[in-house]
Amino acid sequence: MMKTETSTAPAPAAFEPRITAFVCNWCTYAGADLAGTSRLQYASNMRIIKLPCTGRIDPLFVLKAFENGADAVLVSGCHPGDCHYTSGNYHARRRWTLFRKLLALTGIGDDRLFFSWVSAAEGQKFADLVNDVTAKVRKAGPFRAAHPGRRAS
Amino acid sequence: MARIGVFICHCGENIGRTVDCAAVSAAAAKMPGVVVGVDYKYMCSDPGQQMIRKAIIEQKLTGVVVGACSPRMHERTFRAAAAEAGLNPYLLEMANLREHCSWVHSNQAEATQKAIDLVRVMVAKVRRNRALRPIRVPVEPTALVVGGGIAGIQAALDIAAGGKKVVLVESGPSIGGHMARLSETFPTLDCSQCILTPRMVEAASHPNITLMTYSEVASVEGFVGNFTVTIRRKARYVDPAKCTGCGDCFNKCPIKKIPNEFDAGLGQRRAIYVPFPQAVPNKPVIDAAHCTMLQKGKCGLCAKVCPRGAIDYQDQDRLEKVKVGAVVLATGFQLWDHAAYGEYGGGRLRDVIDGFAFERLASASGPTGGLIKRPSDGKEPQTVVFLQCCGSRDDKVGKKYCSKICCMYTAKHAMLYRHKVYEGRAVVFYMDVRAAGKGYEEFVRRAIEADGAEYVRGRVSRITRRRDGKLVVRGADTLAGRPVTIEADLVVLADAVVPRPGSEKLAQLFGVGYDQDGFYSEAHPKLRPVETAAAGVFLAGACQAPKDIPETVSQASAAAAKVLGLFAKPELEREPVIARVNRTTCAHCRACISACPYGAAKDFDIVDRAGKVLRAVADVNEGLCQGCGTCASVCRSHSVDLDGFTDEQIHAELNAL
Amino acid sequence: MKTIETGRLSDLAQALSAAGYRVVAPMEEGGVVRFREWAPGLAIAPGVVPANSLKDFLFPRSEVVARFALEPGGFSPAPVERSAVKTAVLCARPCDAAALAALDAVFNWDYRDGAYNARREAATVVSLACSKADEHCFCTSVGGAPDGVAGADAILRPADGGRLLVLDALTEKGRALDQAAAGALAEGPAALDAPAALPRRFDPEAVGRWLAANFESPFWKEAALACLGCGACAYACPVCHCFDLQDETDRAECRRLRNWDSCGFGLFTLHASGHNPRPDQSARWRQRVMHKFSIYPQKFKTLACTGCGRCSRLCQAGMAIAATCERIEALGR
Amino acid sequence: MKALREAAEKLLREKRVSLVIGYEGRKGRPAFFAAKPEDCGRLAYDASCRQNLAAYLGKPEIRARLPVALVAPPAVLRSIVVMSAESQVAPGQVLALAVDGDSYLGTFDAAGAAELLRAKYSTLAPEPALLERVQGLLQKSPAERAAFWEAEFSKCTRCYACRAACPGCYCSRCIVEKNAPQWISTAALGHGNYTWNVMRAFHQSGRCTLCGACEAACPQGLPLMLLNAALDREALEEFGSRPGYDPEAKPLIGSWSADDDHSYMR
Repeated sequence: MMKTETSTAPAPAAFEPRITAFVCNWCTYAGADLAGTSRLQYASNMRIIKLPCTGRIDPLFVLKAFENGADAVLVSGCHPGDCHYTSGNYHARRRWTLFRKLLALTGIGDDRLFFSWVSAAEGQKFADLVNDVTAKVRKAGPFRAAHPGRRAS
Repeated sequence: MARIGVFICHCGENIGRTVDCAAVSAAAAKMPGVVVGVDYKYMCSDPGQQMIRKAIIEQKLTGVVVGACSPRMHERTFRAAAAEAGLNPYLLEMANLREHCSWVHSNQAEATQKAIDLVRVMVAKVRRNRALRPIRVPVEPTALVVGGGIAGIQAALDIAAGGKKVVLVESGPSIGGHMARLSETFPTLDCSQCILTPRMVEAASHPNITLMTYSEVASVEGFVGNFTVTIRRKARYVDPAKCTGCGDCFNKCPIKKIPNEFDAGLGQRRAIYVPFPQAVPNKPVIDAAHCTMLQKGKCGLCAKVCPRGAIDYQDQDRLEKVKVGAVVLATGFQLWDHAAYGEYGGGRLRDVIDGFAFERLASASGPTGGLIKRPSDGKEPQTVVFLQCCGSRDDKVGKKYCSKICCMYTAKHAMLYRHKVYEGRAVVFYMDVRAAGKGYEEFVRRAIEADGAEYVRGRVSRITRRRDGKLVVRGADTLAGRPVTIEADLVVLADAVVPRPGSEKLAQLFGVGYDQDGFYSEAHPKLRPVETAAAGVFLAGACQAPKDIPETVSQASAAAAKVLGLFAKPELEREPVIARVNRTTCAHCRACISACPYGAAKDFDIVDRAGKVLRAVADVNEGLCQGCGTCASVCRSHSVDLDGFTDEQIHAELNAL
Repeated sequence: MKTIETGRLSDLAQALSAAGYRVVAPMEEGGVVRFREWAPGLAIAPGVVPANSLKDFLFPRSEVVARFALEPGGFSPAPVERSAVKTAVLCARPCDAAALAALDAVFNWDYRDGAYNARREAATVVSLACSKADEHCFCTSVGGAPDGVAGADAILRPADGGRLLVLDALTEKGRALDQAAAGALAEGPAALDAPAALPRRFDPEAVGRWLAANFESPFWKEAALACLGCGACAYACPVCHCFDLQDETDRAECRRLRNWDSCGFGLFTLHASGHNPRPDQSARWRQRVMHKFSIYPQKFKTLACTGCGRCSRLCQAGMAIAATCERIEALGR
Repeated sequence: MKALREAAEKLLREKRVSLVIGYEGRKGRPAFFAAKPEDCGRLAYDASCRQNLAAYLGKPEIRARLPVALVAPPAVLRSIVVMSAESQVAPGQVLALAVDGDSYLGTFDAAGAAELLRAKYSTLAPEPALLERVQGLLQKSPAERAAFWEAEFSKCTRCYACRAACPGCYCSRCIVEKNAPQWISTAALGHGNYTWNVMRAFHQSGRCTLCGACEAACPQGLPLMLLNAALDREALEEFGSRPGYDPEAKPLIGSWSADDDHSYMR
């Protein structure tokens, strides 16, 4: 990884979670934009993968994120009723209800896998969400230490 | 072999302040497939775009990543630049280093690291991008305008003037909306109906406008350029084709004591009625809930007296489909119900009224013929207390936001009252006076200085009714720092402006977002204030946020301009983000067909030369597909993929993290 | 004679492990007996033929054969660790040991497979003679025997009605192991039990002759109807050695994997064009039988089947290669 | 058994089907394919028959011989209904010789099978013992659950016997065989095994009939039914999903309701 001269980062000893977020283009991505335009400060641990709609998100994406070393995954899209594609988020919701059960059974619990509705108007909610998720994952510790879903090497 | 160019924008100081742009471009230059990695002060500026165009040509780039602001801001700009240099625009992606990074993080090392990651992800993606061609769909050059207030009327007239057809849908029996209820309008005090009614008549008579009053949107199908909207035409029980509006029916109707909504309940109407004399269309409807004929099957007087036999008690709601290419939502607002304020009488004190009631009292065409008489005993109030921010700027009981129009109409009310009751006393309680607008501040000064309205800065804590009918208003004068008690005859509350009931449901039908208060969300607060996230659906007036008349009218015209712009081309270019089916591997489980919100996924038979069906698979209709990708994620074998967000691209993005 | 009580096999394992061997032995887990790495406290279950075979420890189901680091310029080769731990396999079945000849042949044919041979040389195989056999066993039909010694470095033979096991070293490796284990072994007389009686069911040469001549026989269509095309038989087989090379990439590197593969999979022969020279399960089952009883013997002068019966024991659809051979032999008459 | 054999024989004699797929009387009850009326004497059924014969309906050689008949206990009947809801079984192409214990219940097409199931087997559910094991596992800590599955999945050799055994796994190209991109590592190790086994189970959401054939087929004895049963419970409790009772049913994943729970979403 690249390091910059101006590094004032916390001591390497401190565990800094890597969090992968899958968000829809119309609500949560825009909500994150709003957090930016409002200059709301939040933890820098999250990396966003933009998709058109939460309906596009295959559970395999989540497993791949964990496999590649994410300590937690966030899936976020439009509130029920707000989906730009009318029902993509409803389809996603049903999928996640089942999938999270499966992951819970195999040891990936609510401190690793997060779901939220964040609208384009909810910049503050997005910022709070990122901070909250980051704090929870800090507490949960590194995923790669503890799960068959991780990449061994 | 990929030849990717990475261009990092400082956005002046906006990104550069927190992100070490030089480090980011240096890191990018070392990423697999990257041949150019540079940073520059303003990438979106002409020299910046020129830098990209030049690199595309000279370095024979196969893909471009611009690390700058949000793609919602400038993706179009940069893709256009790429296209000018001969690169397919869909081979350019943006990494969001401003909204998602520099503006939200302060630690430079962390922000820079995140910026590098975001760029790496986009480089990985763009290496898998494929050249795409926009999809062309025909546009139905007819607009639907929902709401017949001044916003809807203005939008409809402007679109019609532009030579395009308009369907104007209004849920009430007449168009005109709230503006028709106003006495005079600030800051010029010209009579509301005098300026509005000609527009109403013009809208009704315009050859390009189809008026559908007493009608509502029932359902919506399709997408920008090709909506099919089902309108519910509510039963009027009066055939507008036969009715001449002579008025015999409502003059004879025996049911007389129904509070008239138009007059804020201060006046009364019959069971068959026109809401107000200047209504358009000026043809009555029967209020089924109150009509004894429709309720009990007795009476039938109106039918007897109607010279044209226009009365039809068998009339029923009808569903009518209209095909439109664009939609303007102009559903307007209503006043928040101050019953929630127990300390102000909880809505039970008859002489504590809202702004619309006062408008009707002051209106020459109102129930009192323009004389200010209080509802309880019809006496002329000698002291009137006006109370601003009633429900606004109060997130405990009311609303967080400022309703914007109250300061001005309260000043107007005080003024009108003083003009009509010379000896009367007008006291205005306010938190702040917000009079930003052409001639607005002057108008408020006039109310205070010329017309002697007493402005008291402070809140009213309690309104009680004394036995003699006086309203005792207790409050605080926060400037003088002492409690005040005023014995008033009438209190006018400037209730908060809130969206119309059912506006959420309508938004959902059109796929339009709305905020926590129910106001419709614009696509961008500054640069796309008229558009919504739903392509082809535009906003006008107070359904988006509290607005006064001039603002509403200008936004309505803006929406009309957007619609006309959309209709200027016979075909619409759509983002080529659409799903594709791999027919070789599709097992035809039909999950995608069930999942598709647009009916774009459908069965397809693979046939041999003789036309014999070999196998059935799923297929996607390009015209209908909107690119949500739900079909792709329900496909267990990943035989459905989504252009622009393919399996390969997402997989690569994840591997880059 | 050098003996050990059947119930005290873990003493032998302990002694070997103390002498620096990684010990592999059959152990029960979740109702399935499997060759696994032994650790103190684990009980050795010598009774039955384990679900997996010896080959797991010479030719693992997946291994990285090459690495490429992902660098600015592109990929560059990175080292692969070759681990060949000194290993003792206890209670291998004679049919497992017999399979080594076939594996050695193929992994040293036109190319000497480094990974395989390293593990092979580091492995000492102690087989356990069978005193009983089940309906799937048919080693005697393919040149083996319940107390066969082919491929083994040492053999344990049941004695005194199964109470004791008698150890005989057969090779240098075997004698070295014998030395290392001395502490766990007793010296004394023991009456060897009779090996399992297993009548011969078919003549592999007759089967081979018919196979070579009846490639297009309609027999195959119906013989393979039940086959669902999974890899259970091939993966359990001590001889099957087909593998697939897969390159898998993540952010850091690309790994070239060698995974087991099975001729039972449709993908096994699928061409990029979409054409598949073995279009259906009957062609794949035919390939499996021919490879074991015709093609392989012609090439390496040894059968590619040792009659362990794992494939039939594990097949969910009841496909049984011995039964198929019996029918083929009958067709040949 | 007599009734079953006679019914099968009749179907073949009247040429209503070209093949009857059942279980053979001999030890292990292997799959048996009766193409001639006289073969039917070898058919048998009892509780030891663990294979789900509907899996053969995805096999091209069998599809080439439609119409066929299957010997079908309730779980297999459900599989046939699911496959017909997913357009894998054309009406009349598959007949079920319904059996339960040692009684033969008649011959049905998919629609008839669904009626029979609704009438006689409306409450089929995973065995309580199985659900208890699921609950037991859920009561463990996430780390313990992870360790449990790490141990189990590490045994998986990726022979795909589970996939071959399952009538729901009829894809002509399984996702694990898609290599551009390769979402699921082909290595029979760590995360590859985890992702494979989790996705195999997930792809059965709202489709699994709990026949148990996958677990029975696993040479390594992986407790796959824990995953299937947990999903079945969730689908039933959250969405009232009962796969295999309605040949017109929409797929659970691929449909939605505005009332679906999302209490876990923030």
